[in-house]
Amino acid sequence: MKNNLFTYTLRIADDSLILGQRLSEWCGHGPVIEEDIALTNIALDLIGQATSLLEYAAKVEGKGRTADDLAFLRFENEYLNAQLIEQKNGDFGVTIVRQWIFDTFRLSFYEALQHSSDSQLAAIAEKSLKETKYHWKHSSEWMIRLGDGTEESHLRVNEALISLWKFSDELFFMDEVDKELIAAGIAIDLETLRPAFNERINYVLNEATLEVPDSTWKLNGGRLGRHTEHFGHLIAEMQYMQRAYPNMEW
Amino acid sequence: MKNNLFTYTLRIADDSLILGQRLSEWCGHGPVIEEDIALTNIALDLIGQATSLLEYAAKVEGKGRTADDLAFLRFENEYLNAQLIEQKNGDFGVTIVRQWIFDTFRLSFYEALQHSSDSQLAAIAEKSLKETKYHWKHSSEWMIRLGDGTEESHLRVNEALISLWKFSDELFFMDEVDKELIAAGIAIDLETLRPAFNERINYVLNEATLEVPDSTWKLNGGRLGRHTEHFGHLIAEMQYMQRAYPNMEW
Amino acid sequence: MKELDLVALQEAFDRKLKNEIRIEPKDWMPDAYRKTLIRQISQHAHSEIVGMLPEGNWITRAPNLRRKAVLLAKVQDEAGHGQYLYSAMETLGFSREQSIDDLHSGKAKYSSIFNYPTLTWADMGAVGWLVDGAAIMNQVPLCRTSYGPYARAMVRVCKEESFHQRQGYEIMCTLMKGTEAQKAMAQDALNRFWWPSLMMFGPSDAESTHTQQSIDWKIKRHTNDELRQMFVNASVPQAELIGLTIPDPDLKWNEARGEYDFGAIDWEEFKQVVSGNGPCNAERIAARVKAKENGMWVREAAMAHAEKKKIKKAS
Amino acid sequence: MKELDLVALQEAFDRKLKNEIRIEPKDWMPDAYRKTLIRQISQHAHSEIVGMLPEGNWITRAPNLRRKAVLLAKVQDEAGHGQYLYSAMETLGFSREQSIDDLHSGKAKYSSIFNYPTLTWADMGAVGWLVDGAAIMNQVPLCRTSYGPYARAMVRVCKEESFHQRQGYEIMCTLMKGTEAQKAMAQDALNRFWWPSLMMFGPSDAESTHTQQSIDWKIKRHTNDELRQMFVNASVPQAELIGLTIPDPDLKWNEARGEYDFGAIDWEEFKQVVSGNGPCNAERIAARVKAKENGMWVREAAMAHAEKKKIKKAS
Repeated sequence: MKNNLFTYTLRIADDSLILGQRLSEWCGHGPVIEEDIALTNIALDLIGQATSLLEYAAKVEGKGRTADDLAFLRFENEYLNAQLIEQKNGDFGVTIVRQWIFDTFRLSFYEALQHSSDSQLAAIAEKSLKETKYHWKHSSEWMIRLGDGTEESHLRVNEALISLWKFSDELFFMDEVDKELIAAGIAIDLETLRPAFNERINYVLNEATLEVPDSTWKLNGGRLGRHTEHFGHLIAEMQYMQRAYPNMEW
Repeated sequence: MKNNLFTYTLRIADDSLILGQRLSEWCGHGPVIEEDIALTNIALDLIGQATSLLEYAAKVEGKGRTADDLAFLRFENEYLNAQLIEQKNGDFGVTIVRQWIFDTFRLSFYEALQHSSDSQLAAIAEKSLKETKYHWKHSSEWMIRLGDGTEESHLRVNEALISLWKFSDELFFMDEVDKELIAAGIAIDLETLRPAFNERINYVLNEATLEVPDSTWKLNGGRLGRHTEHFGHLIAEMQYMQRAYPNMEW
Repeated sequence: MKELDLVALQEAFDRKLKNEIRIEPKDWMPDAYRKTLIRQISQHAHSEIVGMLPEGNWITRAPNLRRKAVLLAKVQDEAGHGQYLYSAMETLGFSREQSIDDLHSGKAKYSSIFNYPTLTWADMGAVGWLVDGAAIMNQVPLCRTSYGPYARAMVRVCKEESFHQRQGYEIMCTLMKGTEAQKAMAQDALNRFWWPSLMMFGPSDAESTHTQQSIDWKIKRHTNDELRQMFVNASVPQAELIGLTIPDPDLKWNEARGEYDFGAIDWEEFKQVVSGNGPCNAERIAARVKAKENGMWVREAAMAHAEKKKIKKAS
Repeated sequence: MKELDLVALQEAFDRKLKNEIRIEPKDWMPDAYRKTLIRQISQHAHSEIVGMLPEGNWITRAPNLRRKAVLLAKVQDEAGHGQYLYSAMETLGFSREQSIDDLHSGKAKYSSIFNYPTLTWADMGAVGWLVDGAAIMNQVPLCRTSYGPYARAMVRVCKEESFHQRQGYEIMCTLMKGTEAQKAMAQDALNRFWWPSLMMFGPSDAESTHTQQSIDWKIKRHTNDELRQMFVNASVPQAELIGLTIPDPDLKWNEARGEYDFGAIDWEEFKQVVSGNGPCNAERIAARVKAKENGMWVREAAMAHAEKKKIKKAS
């Protein structure tokens, strides 16, 4: 159970960590100053969530690793974020679609997780839920603006939606790790989140004059440490300092 | 003198190493298959030169470091390539201008270095000169094609030339390291290479219907380990494997 | 053309095939033979070109100088193979330009293996060992294929690929002699690339629509399943030799057949990947389209300059 | 407007300045005063925005989670400062749009320090400590500047920047308590950022064209050289305290003056960097222009959508 809880917590943590990392790349390059502020703020929230979750994961593991060790010193295939999270920023439309799919999932997820029987996870979820509500509002508003904006913005955001939608199903991935924890009231049965997720997705897409893409072959692997080709490059950059200057205080 | 020879050899080696690294990024993304082949071939030659030079540098240093240690395990400010070399690939025009300025310099440089009193450097120079002649022919032909091609290609290559020319002077950088080695007949007094360099530059630019940009403030620092902002990202990627998996055989 | 002439031409063609005489570009050949060759050679050329991408992805991160040089040389060879194969295809009267457009539009295919990502350095080993290995298995018989230019291109390609295959296997050997992290990396790469490599031989004979005709024309010399079995037979002992485990619980030596039995292939995955839904299909094509678009001004400049030079020379 | 009115207005303006009463957007003010403020505030706003780039460059490589969060927060603050400052400038009747276009065309300036590259993690320390330190030295007096909206913006900016300055110094402290590699990294950052930081205060008083008028208008409260001296006096002991060496052989305590004497600044370098030839000028502007161009469709979409909503509401 301890191992499963460790893995479960890492999966949540890595979504926040890697998305925070991706959003950081926007700093100073946003379409308006207000978005530089907003995207940085979301990144900051996500890095904060990742920190709390990794601290807890480190404690659960009990092998003396720190949150920083977990964040910066794992191999590629030990990161357990969903593949959606690590996709490249692309244009602002791609970033928003990625964010919005994730925020929509996270909203339902934290709503449920705040009632977890694991008091640490429940507390982190409760705090993160407040942040996620803001993130979701922000990304949903942009979905609507871009979808129901100009012809160009509609085309761009629709293209982004088509290219990223195939990664959305992985957010609901569950395996043996979840099973036992669900039984213990710790983890969330993600299938129960689908109705709320779908409702929110449909609501926003409707406002945005967009449609859910035809579902095709679903991709997954991230939760088991199997990532996409971009991921190794992200890791090389993120880990650089800890790898090049090992065992130092910063 | 041993220290100076080490530094001198590293400066040459790092130009080859880092340019080889940059050209590798083109693999599979060139404008025609023939250029995928040509750019990869040049990268291969440069990595080969870097290997011979770093092996020699390691031997001169005599501290048990290998060529791979020198290539992959130095800190940012221990790499001594000129700043020109590390500039981003940009479009094909930028890559060609960067290559051509460097090839033109290298041609004169190896012509002289093959007569170095240091037999190792002389031998490496002699072998590299053959390769460099081909590289220079290739980049010069492209300078001419792009400069005297279409209006768009002329504009693009001219813009690339203007943005990179400020880095050209650093190729002639000399300091205390060179002084003693020049006296010993090992190093080349780079000032003596200027006439041949200028002549080749002017010849090609003339054919290409381009002009030497107005010389402005000259940038330098690379030979002392001071680089541009791109460089740290290049290093993070290049060093990733050796840093993440230290002390292993590959 | 008269009915009679056609019959005579067809007979001459069949006679050449029967006597193992190569068909050459200027020879008469049936339309369907020509079309099949165009499809197959261009698919093969595209595979070389798209195949540069997954390996190109690791050149900048190669772990030492020697490996970086070897990988550069390998990717360069692939570009070269693409080049000869497009030339061979052009002898059949189909342009490289058109063929590349068909690749970009999704009309033409390439080997589905390149739609899988390369995630670690060990993938450079697995790709060389298994993917080039499977390619050789497919291609060695093609050195005797009935169409001359294709057969000659394959002789050169096979020679280089067997070199690549050895290099790939050598990477795996080095990893398996290394640390636990390295061994795990090698095993993980095998786990990911084993099944896709088996899929490289195409659908099973029962499902394959082209095989029998291609064999009759001596374009192909073995069926998909025959080649796949040969590949399994060759690869399993190589894996065992260095301590790798083939990720197939049903794999076992069949004493009676003198061959390995192996588990069922997930043909649904194959179908999805071939039809565009693999992990990297969209990215691979996007990368090639971008290379073409970004190179447009360069190609235009080269043409404009060549034109100017021609005019100057003439005047 | 009658001559007499103008004289009366000027007298009222002068009286306010004399009595330290803030000038507000709707108040009459001399054209030259307005222009000077627009120039200064927009330059200041641009510096915040361009200043995001050198630090933004290290967020993805921050060495631990805490530092990553702190750096994100800092860069976010800078964007916020840019935002208030553009708003303060807009109260003077000059649009943010126009001002940003002037930045991109090179007509408007920004602090020359941001044309130096950030090459190591220690630069995040040096920039916070020295660059924000110098900024505060310049800006604290601006909290009492005569133009109301500017003064109020500065109060908030200064509060946050003194926090940034402490964080930067703390990075340096941590490095100087660390390994030899870390100490060398810190010293190297100081070596590269010391002189450019001194240049942040602008030309020496003898060369400065704007200073006296700005002081009379109570826009500025100290001359460039006064501020520079204050900065040296504050920074040298901070460096010494943690074992860093200021890269100035001429630096020494002057007992008589009760201040540090320091070496001559390389004004040629300053001139070159200000006029566009610094190591990163072209890149910084290119990055901002690219952000604007890439964001064009986003801004257009937002406007189009707002328009649609308005129409819907009205109907």
